[in-house]
Order: sequence, then structure tokens, then C-alpha cells
Amino acid sequence: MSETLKLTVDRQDRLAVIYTEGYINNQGGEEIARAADELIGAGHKALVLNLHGTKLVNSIGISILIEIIEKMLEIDGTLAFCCLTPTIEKTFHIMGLAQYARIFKDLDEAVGALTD
Amino acid sequence: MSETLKLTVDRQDRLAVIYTEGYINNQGGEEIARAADELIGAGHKALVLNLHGTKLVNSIGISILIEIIEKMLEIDGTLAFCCLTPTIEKTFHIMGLAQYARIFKDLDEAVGALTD
Amino acid sequence: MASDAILREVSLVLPMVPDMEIAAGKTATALAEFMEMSSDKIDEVRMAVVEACINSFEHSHAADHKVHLNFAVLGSEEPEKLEITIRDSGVGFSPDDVEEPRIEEKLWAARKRGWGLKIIRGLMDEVEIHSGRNGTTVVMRKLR
Amino acid sequence: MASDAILREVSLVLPMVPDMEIAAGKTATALAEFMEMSSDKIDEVRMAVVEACINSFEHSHAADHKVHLNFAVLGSEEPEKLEITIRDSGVGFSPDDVEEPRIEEKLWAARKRGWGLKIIRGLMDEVEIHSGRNGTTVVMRKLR
Ligand SMILES: Nc1ncnc2c1ncn2[C@@H]1O[C@H](COP(=O)(O)OP(=O)(O)O)[C@@H](O)[C@H]1O
Ligand SMILES: Nc1ncnc2c1ncn2[C@@H]1O[C@H](COP(=O)(O)OP(=O)(O)O)[C@@H](O)[C@H]1O
Repeated sequence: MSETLKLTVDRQDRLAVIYTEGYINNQGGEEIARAADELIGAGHKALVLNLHGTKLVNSIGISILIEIIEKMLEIDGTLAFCCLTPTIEKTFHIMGLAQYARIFKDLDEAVGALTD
Repeated sequence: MSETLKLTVDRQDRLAVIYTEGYINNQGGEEIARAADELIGAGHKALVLNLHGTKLVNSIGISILIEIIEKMLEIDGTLAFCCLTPTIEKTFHIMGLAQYARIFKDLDEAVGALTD
Repeated sequence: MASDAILREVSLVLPMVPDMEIAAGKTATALAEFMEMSSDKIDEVRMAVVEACINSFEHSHAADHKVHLNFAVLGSEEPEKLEITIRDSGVGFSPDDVEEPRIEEKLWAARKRGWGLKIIRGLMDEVEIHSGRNGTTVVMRKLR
Repeated sequence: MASDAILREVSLVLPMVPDMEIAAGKTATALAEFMEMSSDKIDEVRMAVVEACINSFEHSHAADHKVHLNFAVLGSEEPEKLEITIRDSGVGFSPDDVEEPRIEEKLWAARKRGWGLKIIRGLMDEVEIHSGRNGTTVVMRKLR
């Protein structure tokens, strides 16, 4: 109930940023996937997921994000994450997500790298 | 163990500010009382307890603060609190502490009022 | 409408040792957040639970050295009320014989304590205390 | 030195309903904070507990619809280890038969899930799973 994820989307040019706030569980993961779908549909080829406002994720929520990676690979785009807590970053490494999505310390670093 | 209170003291002229960080329980209350004693001994007649870094107190810790009020009344000094969470402020009102100690929203307000 | 169906129930058993009241406060917070209580109310519930635990830790002398807590989210369909029960199997006391603390009397008194129950009553919407030879049970409720 | 004396022990019973894993995470956090674990380790413990609870919620089909948790701070004098036991009385499973998930295989696969146990093992120092017809017990430990 209270644990609903809040999403904010910032559409730039080629790039778009999704900001999350809250717990990424089942529903949270699905909401992010929906938002990403829309952005991909609208032509954005580089997506940054800014998880600054997310301190907790679960494996179900994260596994849904694998769909976004698939879609990005299909369109030859890039998915990046930034502002991960150490535990979330560790989890992404445990899962091997780090091989298919780029991980940046903060948004500036991510945007810099993706708009070169 | 982990729940130890951290105190920082800022000695100004007549005024001194005690900043707390952490849980004000039994030991926490005693530490504050000791710090206040020292400051009163050193001649400070106005004390501000800045509880910005304290989100939880218990009644044992708070009851120890009544000693500081006594000492302040004895020397005709002033005890003030600032940056209280709404629950801590409510608790001070429930206890009637608010009649004997002044409560300010922030440090600026407290310092302003006490150095007039 | 009946508002007392139990929508969720959590139980917690804590050892009577310093700082364990924090764990009780966190469980209360988790349930209150689930109910989408305002953050101020959540904080009030947390403090009330902390006080009740400390009372059991300090005064009950329960042989099992444990406090038993139950957290129930009550409501008809939507969560309406958080009911927290704090139980010890200690020596008990007579709540009616506890004198209401007054700040005027606590100033310059040797014993400055005795605020816990007053604070609990001030922070919660309903408080019941059942106490006797088999221990003490405090039931407190907060409306969403 | 014997390091397995129980310095503190807390038990928690949760209903198998969404978001209740958060309460388990908060209790784990309270104990880990008490031990003065680093905030990174505390966060790892929290996530591992959340995952284990979700597994019981989702897969156990326990008739009592409850997860039973035990949190024990172990050590000789100082706290050294946090041991968390998550138990359900559900259908059980064979941990050895669970295939290790690999990202290469999950990409373009219909079922992308299956990461919980791997994450738990990656975040905790020791993990034991006992499972059978009477349910599943996961014991996980983290050194301070
Ligand atoms: N769980 C309990 N078991 C036995 N006695 C209790 C319990 N809770 C409260 N009491 C009694 O009630 C009195 C008042 O409690 P309280 O208002 O919390 O103040 P304090 O704990 O500071 O004395 C206590 O001093 C104690 O005698
Ligand atoms: N408590 C449990 N009771 C029954 N089966 C379980 C339990 N925990 C895990 N399992 C089994 O182990 C499998 C792997 O679990 P996990 O790695 O957490 O991934 P996921 O939950 O996403 O499937 C589950 O699909 C389930 O079959």
C-alpha cells in the first residue's frame, strides 16, 4: 500500500532519465518497465535509471528490469543506472546485470558518458 | 550499544548550544545533564539544546533534563530547546516542560530570542 | 460498519535488554507505514511503543525476561486503526494507584521519573492497561 | 574462543502478505544496528531477509500463512555475528535442484526470475537451507 514507487521522467533528446522514489518490488519493476517502453517507443535510445530515491529493491522487481535490457539490446540503445546504494550495486553485480547495463556514480557522469 | 548519543558543544558568550545526535535514553539524558552542568559551572546563563539530530527520546532520558531546568531556575538562567520533531515537542507539552523551558523552531530563532 | 476485522497481524518477542525497544519501534513503524499513517502519527506510535517496552523491561521482573508484542491492523476494508499489545508476565501493578505526574512536583523532587504512562496516553488515541499477578498487558490504539 | 553464545534473541511472526517483508527488514536493521555493523552490511542483511521472506510468501503455500523469523546476536562477549532464521511450514523444495540463474540465459527467456537465493548467498557470509515436507528453514549469518 504505502510501498508504491514514484516515478518521474525527464525526456531530453536522445536520452531520457527515469527517477525512482521508493521500493522497487514487483509492481515497482512493472511500472519502470512501462515507463521505459513508452520512452523507447518515443525514440529515446539511451535511458538512465536514477535510483537515488530507492533504498530497497527485491529480486522480483529487478528481474523485470531485464526486459528493458532486452529491448535496449534490440534497438542498439543503452541502459544505464546511477546513484545506486552499495547493496543495490552489489546485487546488480551478483546478477551479472552490470555486463549489460552501465552503472554510474551519479547522474552527471551518466549523462556525460551517454551524450558523448 | 550503537545507541550512544553524540554531543557537540558550542560555547558562545553568555549563551551555549548543545547539539545532540541520536537517541536520548537514560545514558543520553545523563550525558546532556553533565554537559549542561559544566556549561553552567563555566558561567553560561542561557543554554540551547538543539535536538535536530535526535529523532527519538524516552521518558527516562527526558526526565533527567528536568534537573537542568532546576539549575537554570536557581541561577535565573534560561533553558531553551530547538529543532524538535513534532512528537518530541508534543511530549514536552504533555509533560509540562514547555512551561519551564522555551521551545523554538530553529537555532536562529532561539539565539535571537536569548541574546536580545 | 464493523471496523474491527484484523487485516494484518504481526507478533514480536523481545528480550528485556537495553535498546531492544528500538526494534519494537521499528516494527510499529513498518505497520503504520503500511497503513499510510501520517509521518507524525507514525512517530507518536513509535514513541508510545518504546515507552511501553521500557516499562516492561524495567518494572515487570518477568521470569522469562521477554516482552511479547502484537501489532494488528484493524479495519473493515481499508486499514483504520493500529492496535498494539505489549505483554509481560511480570509482577504487575495497579494502574489506578499510579499518581499522575505533575511538573511542578517533579521540580526539586528526588524522583523525577514517572512520565511513561502519561506520555503513552497523550500520544495514543486509546490505551487500556490490564495488570495483575500474571503480568501486565497494555493495549494501545491509534486511528489512521 | 566460543563465539556462539546467544547475546540477544528476537522473534517475529509475519503474515504472508505483500510488503510485510519490510517489517522483517526493519527488525534485522534494529539488531544489526545494535551490533554496530557498518551501514553497508546492515543494508545487505536487510535485503537478504527481505528476499527470504518473499520466497516463503510466494512459494511455501504454508497453511498458517505465516513466516517465523528468529534473530540472534551471537558472540563470546562482544557481538560477532547476526544469525537470522526464516522458517515456513510450507511445501518445501530441493535447494540442490534449483538451477543457478545466469543472466545470459535469462535474457530473452520467458521466466526472468529465480535470483533470490543467489542474491541471499551473495550478500550473506553463510547460508544454510533446510527444506522438506514440513517446510523450509533458511539460516543466514553475517559477521560484524
Ligand atoms: N509493565 C509493568 N510492570 C510493572 N509495573 C509497571 C509496568 N508499567 C508501569 N509500571 C508501574 O507504573 C509506574 C509508572 O510508570 P511510568 O509512568 O511509565 O513511569 P516510570 O517508568 O518512569 O516510573 C512505574 O513506576 C511502575 O511502578
Ligand atoms: N520457502 C520456500 N518454499 C518453497 N519453495 C521455495 C522457497 N524458497 C525458494 N523456493 C524455490 O526455489 C526457487 C528459487 O527461488 P529464488 O532463487 O528465490 O527465485 P524466485 O523466487 O524468483 O523463483 C523458487 O522458484 C522456489 O521453487
